Amino acid sequence: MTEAILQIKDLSVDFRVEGGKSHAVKGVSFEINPGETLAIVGESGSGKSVTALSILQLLPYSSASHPSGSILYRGQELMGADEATLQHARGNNISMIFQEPMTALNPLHVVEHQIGEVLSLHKNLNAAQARTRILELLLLVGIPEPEKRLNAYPHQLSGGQRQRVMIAMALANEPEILIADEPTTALDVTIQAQILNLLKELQSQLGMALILITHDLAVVRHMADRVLVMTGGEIVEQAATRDIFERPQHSYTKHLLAAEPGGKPAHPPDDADVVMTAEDLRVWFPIKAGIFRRTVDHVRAVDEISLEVREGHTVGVVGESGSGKTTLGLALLRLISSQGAIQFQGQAIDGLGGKVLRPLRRQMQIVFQDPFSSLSPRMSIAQIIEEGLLVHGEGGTQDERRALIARTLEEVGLEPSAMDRFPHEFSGGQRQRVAIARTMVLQPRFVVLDEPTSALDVSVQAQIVDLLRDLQQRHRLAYLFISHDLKVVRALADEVIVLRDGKVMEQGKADQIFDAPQTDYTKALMAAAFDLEAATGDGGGAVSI
Amino acid sequence: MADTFLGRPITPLTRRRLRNFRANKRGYWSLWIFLGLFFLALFAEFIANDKPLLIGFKGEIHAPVFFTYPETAFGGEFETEADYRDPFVTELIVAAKGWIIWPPIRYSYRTINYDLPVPAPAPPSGENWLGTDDQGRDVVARLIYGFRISVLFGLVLTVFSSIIGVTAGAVQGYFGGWTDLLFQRFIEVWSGLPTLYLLIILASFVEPNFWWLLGIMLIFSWMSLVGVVRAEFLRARNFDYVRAARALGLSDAMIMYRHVLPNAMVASLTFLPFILSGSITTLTALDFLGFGLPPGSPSLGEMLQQGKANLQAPWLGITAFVMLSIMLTLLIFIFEAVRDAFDPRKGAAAGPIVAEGAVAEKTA
Amino acid sequence: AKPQHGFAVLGSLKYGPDFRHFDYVNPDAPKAGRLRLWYNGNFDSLNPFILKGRWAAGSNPFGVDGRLLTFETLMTGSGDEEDSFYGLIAGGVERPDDGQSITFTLRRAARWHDGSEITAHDVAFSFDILKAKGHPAFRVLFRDITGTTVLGPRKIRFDFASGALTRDLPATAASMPIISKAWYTANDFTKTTMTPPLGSGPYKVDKVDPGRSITYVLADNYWGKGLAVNRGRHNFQRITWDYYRDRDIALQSLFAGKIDFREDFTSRNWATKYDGIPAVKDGRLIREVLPDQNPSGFQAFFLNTRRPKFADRRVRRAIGLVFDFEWTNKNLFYSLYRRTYSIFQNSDMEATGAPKGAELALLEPWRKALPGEVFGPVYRAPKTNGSGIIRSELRAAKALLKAAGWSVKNGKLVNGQGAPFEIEFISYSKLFERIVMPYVRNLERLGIAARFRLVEPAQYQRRLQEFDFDVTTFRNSSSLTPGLGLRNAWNSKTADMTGGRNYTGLKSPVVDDLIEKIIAAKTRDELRHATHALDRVIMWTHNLVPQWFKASHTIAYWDLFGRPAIKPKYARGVLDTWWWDGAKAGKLGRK
Amino acid sequence: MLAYIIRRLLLMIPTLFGIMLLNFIVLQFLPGGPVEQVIAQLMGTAVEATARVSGGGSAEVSQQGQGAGQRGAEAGVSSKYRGAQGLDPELIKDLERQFGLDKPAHERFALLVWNYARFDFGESFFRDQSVIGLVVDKMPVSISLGIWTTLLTYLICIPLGIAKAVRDGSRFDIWTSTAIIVGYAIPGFLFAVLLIVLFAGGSFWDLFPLRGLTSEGWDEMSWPARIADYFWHMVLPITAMAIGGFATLTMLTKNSFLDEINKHYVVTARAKGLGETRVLYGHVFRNAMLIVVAGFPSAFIGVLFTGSLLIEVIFSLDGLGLLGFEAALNRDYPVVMGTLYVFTLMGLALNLIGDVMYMLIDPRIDFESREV
Ligand SMILES: Nc1ncnc2c1ncn2[C@@H]1O[C@H](COP(=O)(O)OP(=O)(O)OP(=O)(O)O)[C@@H](O)[C@H]1O
Ligand SMILES: Nc1ncnc2c1ncn2[C@@H]1O[C@H](COP(=O)(O)OP(=O)(O)OP(=O)(O)O)[C@@H](O)[C@H]1O
Ligand SMILES: [Mg+2]
Ligand SMILES: [Mg+2]
Repeated sequence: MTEAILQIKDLSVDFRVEGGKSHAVKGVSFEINPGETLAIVGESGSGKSVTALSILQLLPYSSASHPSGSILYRGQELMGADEATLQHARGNNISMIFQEPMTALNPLHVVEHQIGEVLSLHKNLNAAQARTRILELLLLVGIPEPEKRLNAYPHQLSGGQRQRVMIAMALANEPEILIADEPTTALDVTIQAQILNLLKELQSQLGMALILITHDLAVVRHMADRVLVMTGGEIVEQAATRDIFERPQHSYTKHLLAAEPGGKPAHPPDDADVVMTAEDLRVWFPIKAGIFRRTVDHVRAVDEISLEVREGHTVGVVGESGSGKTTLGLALLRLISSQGAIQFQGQAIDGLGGKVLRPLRRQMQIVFQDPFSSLSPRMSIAQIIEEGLLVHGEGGTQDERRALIARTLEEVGLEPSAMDRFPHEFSGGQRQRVAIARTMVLQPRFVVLDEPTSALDVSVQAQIVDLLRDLQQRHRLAYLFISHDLKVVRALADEVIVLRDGKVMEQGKADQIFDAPQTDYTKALMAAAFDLEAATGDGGGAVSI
Repeated sequence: MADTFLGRPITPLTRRRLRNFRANKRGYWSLWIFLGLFFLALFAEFIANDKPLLIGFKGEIHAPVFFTYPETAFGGEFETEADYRDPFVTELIVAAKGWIIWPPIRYSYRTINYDLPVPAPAPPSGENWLGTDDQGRDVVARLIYGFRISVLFGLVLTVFSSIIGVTAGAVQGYFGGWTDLLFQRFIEVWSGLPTLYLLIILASFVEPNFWWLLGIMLIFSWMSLVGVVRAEFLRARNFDYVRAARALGLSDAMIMYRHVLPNAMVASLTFLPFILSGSITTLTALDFLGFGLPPGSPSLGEMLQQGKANLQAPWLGITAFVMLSIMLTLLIFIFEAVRDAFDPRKGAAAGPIVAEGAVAEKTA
Repeated sequence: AKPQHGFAVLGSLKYGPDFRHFDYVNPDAPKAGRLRLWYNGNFDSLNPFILKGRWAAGSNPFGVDGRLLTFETLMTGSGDEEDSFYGLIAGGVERPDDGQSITFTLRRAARWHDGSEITAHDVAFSFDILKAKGHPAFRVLFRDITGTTVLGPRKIRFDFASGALTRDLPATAASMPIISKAWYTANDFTKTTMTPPLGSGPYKVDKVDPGRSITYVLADNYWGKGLAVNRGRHNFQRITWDYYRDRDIALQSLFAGKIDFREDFTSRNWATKYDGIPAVKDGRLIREVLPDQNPSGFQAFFLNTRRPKFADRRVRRAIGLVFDFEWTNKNLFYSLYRRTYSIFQNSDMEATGAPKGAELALLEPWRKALPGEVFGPVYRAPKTNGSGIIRSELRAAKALLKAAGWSVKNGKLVNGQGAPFEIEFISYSKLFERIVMPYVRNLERLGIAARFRLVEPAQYQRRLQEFDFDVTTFRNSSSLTPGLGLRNAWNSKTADMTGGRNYTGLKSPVVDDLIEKIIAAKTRDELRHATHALDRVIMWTHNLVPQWFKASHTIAYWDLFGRPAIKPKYARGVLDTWWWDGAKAGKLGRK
Repeated sequence: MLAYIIRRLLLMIPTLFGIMLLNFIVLQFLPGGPVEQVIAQLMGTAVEATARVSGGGSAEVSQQGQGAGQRGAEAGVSSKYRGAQGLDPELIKDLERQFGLDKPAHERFALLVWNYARFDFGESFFRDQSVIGLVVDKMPVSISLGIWTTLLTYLICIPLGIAKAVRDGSRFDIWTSTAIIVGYAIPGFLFAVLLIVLFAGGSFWDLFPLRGLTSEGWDEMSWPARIADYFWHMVLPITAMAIGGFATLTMLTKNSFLDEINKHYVVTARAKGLGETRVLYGHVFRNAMLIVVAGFPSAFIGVLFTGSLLIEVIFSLDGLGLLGFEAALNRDYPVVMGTLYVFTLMGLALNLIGDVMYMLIDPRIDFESREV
């Protein structure tokens, strides 16, 4: 066994929070060798991201502290190291893919700049060299026509695209250690497969050590040499991958492996009332150029899509990253301007002004793909959840409301005691659940769920799926369920729409689409989803659709 | 837990903010000092006055601060209000075995010290602690009253102009489009109004007083915040949480107030103390042009102006300047604390944020 | 009448036809050096004769004592006589007995700076164009001069309007600046310019920096060098005026040695600002008080008697009583001023003692219409003990007010109808606030609701013009030979006339009569008797609360200069008669 | 965006018109006009417009009635005035005609608009110069003061603000806060006088000139000497002007940095291995600069046109601030309207530039309304 490239010993992290300290990480120790892949799995909020951030000393040290620990990179202590040492290591020797790519990118820098910066910093590439490398990287992470994206700002990219920019950035300097914190959450399976392949390739070529934080056990099984299981800030189990999957020791590990978003959609009557319809919906984003930023072309994010959602039904929306899923959801709820008729509960809502629309809003809700940026940073979780109630005059007295909030938080698996904390004090998965709680507490009729479970570990995922289904059955909710996780879609959706480049590729009953996909595109998607091995094996060409 | 504050229940969040505020020691103490000063100034009449607090005369108690007594009430000859500083009057009282309780400073803002050792402005002395101004009036007394009037003026002006300004900027930035376009033009036209001429016209009708000046200044001062607030709103309205709030069904006003505003307050919070102290010095500028408070009124501005006119009497300029600096320093520290209070990232923590502070207790 | 070398408006000339130089000059003063002065404000024109533009220092066309350095006048005054004029461009002057015209004979030698002759046509041209297109002030000045007649290339007559009061017109004509017809034919008279116009005076413009500085240099070909009136004058090779916007800063520039000379007009500056300046301490910068024998002018609080509350003389007197000048002078003015008590203060025209002789004769016919005091001892402003406590004055004032029907109710002074007594002092100058405020306090002790109101200059002007004020501070300057100006200031007719300066609204036939007597006076004695009488009558009206004066020039200068033994009585004489002392300058390190 | 700019440019016309109209109306209500000014001059009651601001040294023995139009009598010899015979009404009529005030207001306004439409701004009432000429004349001073002051403040404030944000709450933060606050609280004019007394007067050090933009012999100097001379003259006025400007901008920079410095993308930037400076200037800067930029147009306009009045007076500089102020008090209407027009136009242009800057700084910003 080679010398460990990174050794973490007895790492602890405390956060100062309301009324004391919270121990986010408690005495974690592990090490990783060159070329090795170490997967960290564990419960949402168990301290995975915090551990990862500690390695590069990137925690918010105004409230975070390390009561104990040591981080040795090639024998060099990083814990408390000076700026110069850290800067040298960061982005060059050790780089990191952040869990939430949406907020991790500088909103005012274009893609080229974001990636180019690492190159010019550590590799001293000039502009032209850097550009070639950037294009190469973008292609590697599966962004088609990368030239067109060089000048895009983060807000012009879809969630998956942003995540891929993030990955490209992290890989740019071919680091010795890559810390990938949920690197593929926003990616559809085909792209995910491509990325994982890429990582593997790099590993074999460069001997890169990979710390992979993920909740996707299939990925773990496929990628990892060793697995670390965390819960409650502690490592409860640490073993080779095969051992973990075959002989889990710790009860939590067992629980995790057993969890599986199961169940089947309830198959509500097909003639239920139509809640939401859209006809020939169209959202085109202008592409601007020149100093006067004139519109030269359009991105057809949603192009003439028609759909219908019935009471108690779930329509799953799948499709590769950037295919217009999020845009479709936003357009349906009239959160971005669109063309085409939209009807909600029989009432035409396209062209309606804010005032008329407002009372309807309670009935139609959305869980945003990126929970972090959709939560007001200066409001506490309680305030955020309470707000909808307040606006629509529900929930009774203040105390009753707080009780309701507490209940809802529990339902999504969060500690009610955390309700007075701010969004940034949570883990990615916790924030996602806050977003779900905010929506569900209103008990709407129609909900767009945009990747609601992407950041959740399997057990919590299962919990949430159960919750959603339960709510649906009790209140006859209608869902538009956007996800690239076809397992979850399968577990929930009655109907499925397959999107590509803003157009509907296929649309129909879920069973039908899952069991007998018509188009190659769909077929490839299905194949990749349910058989990761197949997708990543030799089928690399097949995925770069 | 004492979960009420001023009779209203406080949420844990408010408590957290209060604690954040308190954690900023400078701001916290500044607030207390400022409030203390202001409170004292509110009772200026009991601190610095040329009328005694109480007089016992022929078995009766007189309170000249509250009531006016003619000199004849004490056996004098004039029916006009007694000049208690006149030895004649005090002798009358003493002769009748009466007693007098004076406030600590026996000068009001317009009391002239007739008995100056040197021509006015007279330097600090045991009698006039900070000297007198060029009309022989006690600087300490004028400082106290001036502080009161200036701060009141500043506070009222700041509160109203910020409310108007922030609202206007918010509406423009949030709605954009023609609302913005037209409102902006309106502001441009409005700011083109000739302040000086309006003041001149006003002065030809009425004698400018506190309220008139306040009104006139308000007409213009609200515009100072509009630009920055508008910019902040133009940006913040694009954020996802605004969209999320809209999805919740919040009205525009609510979104602006609850979601955008708290995140677009940087400029406002920064500028507030400056607007406040600016409105105080505005009075100076007006004084220069002769449209200030009626002659004789105590204001810090007037004192500054005297400071300039009397360079040979540095105690005037220095006093005003020190007062202004202290006030501004207090205000800025207070507002820094307010900023901290609303900063979600300032948890219970205080101290540097930078990475260089990222040192942990190492347990090797 | 045969041509004379000069004339006096009243009385006779001090200097005979053959005088060699004025008494107050040093005929042998060296011509050297550079005098640096300062000026407040700004300038943008070297054409001082029109309304547009602001003229530069050294070219004030209305000064009669050599302020216009580059242009000559027909005649020039002397600094030690009240109103005598001696030939400059004009070598001779004839005044007919009827006084309806004046004829000047120009000197043969008189030349423009370009060497061409100054002719009668230039004079005629000057008059015509100044009156027609010049600054409106010329129009006012020349109103009663109907025109000129050129009698020869060097002879010209000015004709006066019949029926006009002509006593002062010869002086007006004699001190009119003469400008070149040729130059102004080539150049537009009505335009401002930065090119120095062709002049004829002792100095030429050397350098201008618009708005910032102007330098004059002695004209080496100046034709009038040898004239008796010019001997020993114009001794500085160069004179520079630097412009400062701020008076305090100008003072600093004196300290810094960037200007050489300054007259101070503020007691506070004079008393305090020079202390501790190194140059003052070691005597390089000299402070000096020069006597000033000019009438000091009359500065007072003018009570507007058009206002009913001021109609009663007792009320006015009461108000005058409580102005505590002594305290004010001591505590605000560093005791630098003296109390004014005469409208002809600081001249022999002020009344003294009790009226007698010719003076009494003038007053006698009006005995009934006049208060008794006029015939008693002369008016003197009330005097306090200076302690600031004025019980006795207040007591007296209270009695006067009571007699006039005002009494105190609830601490306020009210009349029979219960209307309160209010007084508003208006001023455009912040400076007066400190002077008036203590006065206001004294008035308040009487129960009068007094206040000081600062207004913007234009509005002040407006209100003054419309006589819309209670009390204001105003200053009437008085000349050595008072005349028409008095009418404007005190005559009944001007009490209601726009542009009139009879601000108190004085309407008294006695005053009108005495003013006419003054204007008509043929001799200085006659003039004096009438002014004495007028002084009494006006002062005893109590329409005015006299303020203060200072019969001196408070000057500060760097020790650079030599000067004649005698100072001209009626002038400061610095610019004119001092000279650059090379030795002293050398000591200060100045070239 | 082009459409937006065009819209904005077109809207300038009615805006300008509105401003002109408003001001014109206000002028009609103004007590005392140019005619009164001339009369005051003739009567000798005129006062220099800046008398109020130009120092406490004005005289207790008032100078009114001293002689026609003799202003600033301190400089020289007293004069004896022989006019003072009252005014004839004809003269007043004449003056009104001369100033064009004999026509009814609406006609005058129409004429004004017509002239302005042809870029003819007329001539000053009291100075024989076109309004444009006057403005151009005063430009060097104003531009000098404006540019250098702005430059100085921005160059100092932004790094300082950033440093303070980074060290929030440290001793450095407190001391610099105190220092800039003290600077802010010192009234500029007082500070200016103090500077002069200390560094340009005869009492202490005589290091700097106390008035003007250039020395007397500037014309004869070589270029390097000229430039040196110019800056030598600028030192004191710029110091006096800038001192008060540090506080707001520094605090603004600090606070907006504090707001950004904890955002997620900053962590990303650090993770890239960027040095602290590059993180701050390369990443946070642009995100935090929006409001600093937003305040720029008004700050610049302020410094350029009005902020410098007292400084101009104290240092005897002839700038736009003084021009506007004097014109206003002297009722020189063409100059009042003309300068207003020019200033307004510049203001409008700067506002537009500012707005365009927003879009360049933050591409998410647009000015359209949000219909959804
Ligand atoms: N800034 C903070 N202040 C306080 N608590 C924090 C902060 N950041 C994270 N935490 C807490 O630390 C714990 C660990 O968070 P971490 O982000 O490491 O979770 P995670 O394992 O990455 O979860 P997920 O899978 O949901 O991303 C969580 O309970 C979270 O609430
Ligand atoms: N504001 C915008 N301006 C320009 N293009 C945009 C904008 N928003 C989205 N797009 C583009 O529209 C397309 C669809 O984006 P959308 O966010 O709907 O994708 P998605 O299907 O949700 O993808 P993902 O699974 O990665 O989240 C993408 O190509 C994206 O680049
Ligand atoms: Mg995480
Ligand atoms: Mg999406």
